[in-house]
Amino acid sequence: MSGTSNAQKRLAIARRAAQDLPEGAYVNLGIGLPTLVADHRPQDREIIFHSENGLLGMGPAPSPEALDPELINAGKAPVTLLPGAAIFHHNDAFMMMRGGHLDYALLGAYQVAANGDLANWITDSDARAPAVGGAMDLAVGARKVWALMEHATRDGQPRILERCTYPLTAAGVVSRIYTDLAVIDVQDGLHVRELSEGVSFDHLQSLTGALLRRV
Amino acid sequence: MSGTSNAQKRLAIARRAAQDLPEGAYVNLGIGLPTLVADHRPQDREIIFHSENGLLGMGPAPSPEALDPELINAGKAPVTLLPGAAIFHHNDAFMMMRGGHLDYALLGAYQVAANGDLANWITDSDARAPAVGGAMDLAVGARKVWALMEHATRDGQPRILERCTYPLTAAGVVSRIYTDLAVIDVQDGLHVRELSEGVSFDHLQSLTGALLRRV
Amino acid sequence: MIDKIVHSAEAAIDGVADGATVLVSGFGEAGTPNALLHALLARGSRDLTIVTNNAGVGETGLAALLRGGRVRRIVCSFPRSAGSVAFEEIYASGKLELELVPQGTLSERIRAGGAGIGGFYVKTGVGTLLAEGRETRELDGETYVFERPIHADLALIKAECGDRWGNLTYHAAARNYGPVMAPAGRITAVEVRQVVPLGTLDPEHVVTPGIFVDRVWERTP
Amino acid sequence: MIDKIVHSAEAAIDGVADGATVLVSGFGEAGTPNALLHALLARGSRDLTIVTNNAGVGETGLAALLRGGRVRRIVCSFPRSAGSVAFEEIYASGKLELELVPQGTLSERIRAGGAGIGGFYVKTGVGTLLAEGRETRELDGETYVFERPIHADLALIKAECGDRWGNLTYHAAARNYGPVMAPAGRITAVEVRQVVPLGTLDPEHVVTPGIFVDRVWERTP
Repeated sequence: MSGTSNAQKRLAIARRAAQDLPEGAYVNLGIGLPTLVADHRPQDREIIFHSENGLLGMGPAPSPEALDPELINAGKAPVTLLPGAAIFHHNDAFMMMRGGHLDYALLGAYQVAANGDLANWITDSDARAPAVGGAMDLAVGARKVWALMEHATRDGQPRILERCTYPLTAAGVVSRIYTDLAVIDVQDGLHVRELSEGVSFDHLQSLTGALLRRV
Repeated sequence: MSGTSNAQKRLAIARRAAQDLPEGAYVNLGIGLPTLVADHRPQDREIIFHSENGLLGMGPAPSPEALDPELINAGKAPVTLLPGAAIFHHNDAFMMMRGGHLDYALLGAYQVAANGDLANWITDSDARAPAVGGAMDLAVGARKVWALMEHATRDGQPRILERCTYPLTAAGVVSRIYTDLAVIDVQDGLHVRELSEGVSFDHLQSLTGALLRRV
Repeated sequence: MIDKIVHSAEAAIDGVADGATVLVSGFGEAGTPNALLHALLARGSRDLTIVTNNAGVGETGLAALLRGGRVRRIVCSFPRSAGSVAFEEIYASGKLELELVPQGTLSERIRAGGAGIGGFYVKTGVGTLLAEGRETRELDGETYVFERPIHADLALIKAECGDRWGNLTYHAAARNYGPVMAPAGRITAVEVRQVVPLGTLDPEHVVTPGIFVDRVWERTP
Repeated sequence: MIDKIVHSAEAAIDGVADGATVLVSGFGEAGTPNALLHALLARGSRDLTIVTNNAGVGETGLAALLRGGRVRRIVCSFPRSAGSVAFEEIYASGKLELELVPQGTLSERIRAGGAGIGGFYVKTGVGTLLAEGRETRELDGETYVFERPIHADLALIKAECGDRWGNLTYHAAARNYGPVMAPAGRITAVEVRQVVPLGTLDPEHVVTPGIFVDRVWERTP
């Protein structure tokens, strides 16, 4: 699988998830894949993007001349502010999460389980220093958590499982999964809401480590 | 005792306490008698007055034309702001107290005990609805609590006692008492720091319900 | 298009049920959303729990709601103050339940409600009547009392300027509880002096970000 | 006259003892007080506990302090990030103790330190490695984990403007931890882009009131 096609896959996932965000939603985009969603905001809707470092109402990436090194998102990439934006301190940013004020957290994931368990902060094979950031706060605090991920590992192993094998970020929080192959609702099991073009249900099941149901 | 002389007494207490506030002190003035301290700020020192409703750097009462009904102190009286003032919300105002950031709370008192116990929110003879406000937060939070009070009740009963008979606001918090008759340090008992003009130690002791010591 | 602007006080409080818990901003008469309180009275809401600093002055706002017999319970720090005649009479008649809370603890409990804090420990009130029978705990050699968050169905707030995303600024000491209560209401309704176009408020100067606000109504003078 | 302005980075951090706990503001490279961190390095301070969001980038600021072997322990939410080479190498060598804390919990623990909160309960981390063996409690049918405040000897902060009373404003996302950490340091030292005369900052727009600030230093470019 080429690097390009991998980037295209990720872009397609972001674009697909962006379409399901409703008008007026307050949305946090996790670092990595979900960040791409900001560039695919549906033009017919106002959606307010939140950043854990104290921003609401983030716009697209700045032009080079408008770049402000102190105006960055959670991934430390430069951003802009839309009219109506607000700046606040870190504690208020996390109060928005923990207090249940965010409608959606779109998070990358290593693994998601059929019961909604999320593993996205550490693997079992990484000897390096750990980092957790805001992953746990978001997973627990947002009203809805969507996982955006590639359906399988690069060597074809499932990442959607009966039980996560990596340490959890939070238990039972994911309500929907967007992958390059499908959109899957997580509620009392896995319900396939949509298959990507050219993907069969049986093929999807073969790359999934838990029982899938048709909607 | 006439109303006027009572008002004069209270003014004298406020003026005396004001003289002991050091340069740079952050000071909360409780409602009632302590409020008068604001008008007697020593001219050679900058002292920053805090109000529980979200102000730091209060100045004197406004001229009639400068009056803003939404710029008031804890006693709901109109105030002004000095250059360098700051406005913040209620929770930050109380974080300043509870977090130990205020140098002084100058509080009115019904009773103070020789061990520093403070009673200033409710008496034992008041059938009306109670009110506590910020009294307990201030008493517990400020680094130093000074009680400003008339030395005895109107019928000559002591208000400085071995033990408070009224319900406590906080235990063991008062470090100094300013009355119309004396200035008394509270630390392992009561130590008379200063007698008002014309007041003898024996007279003071006769109006005090706990043992006084000479410094 | 997101539009949190509503065009009447009635619309601002629409949907509040009898028995609701209602946060009311204000300290003294600064920052008190009297027009929204009057709308609550006009709506006929009853059996309310009101969480607020003072219990009303004169016969308007909260005092009118109390007089109307609409309040079952009040959670308050300084209910009796200059002009609180309505409260005092109704309290004396035994028709009103009062939970008296130290002011900083009241504010912190409201904040905890909006911030997803399950409970917290403070020293305020330890050894007093207000902590009698309450759960305490020794932490680093000092005694603390356990406090729980306050959640509300509705928060009523007065602010200075608001935009259609719900961003708010305040004026002077009218700020007080507004920014603390806005996050703690399931519905947060605000009466503002002025609705301003989106983008008018400097992002650096927004005090309450719109995420905490549901409805903004420009008070008719 | 109150004057919190100091004229060198050395003066800003004067008095910090070896073994101190130091809060360091910043998220990524926005709001990171690198000049003050370099002063700490120059001073020779060692055996430090650093509480901060990221563990330094490249070889400047916190990374330089880490390279210098001055840090015994780091309390951090996202230590490993792009460019955190110094941290990763020193951590791998076993010479650095790491306490990993979810970001919102880190921020809330620092706030609790400055706000006189003895401890609090959050849901974040429940059922994960980071809550293993920790005290938990059921509240309203949900499981919470008990968290303690963080107090510090020194808070190092970067801000935009400051005056001689210590009032501060910030710029954009460089605000982050500054207003949270300022109240939690026994000494709070700030590097600002610009010192402004008292009265320049609008009281409505002050973000960190001067009561939380001890020393203000205008960074030399």
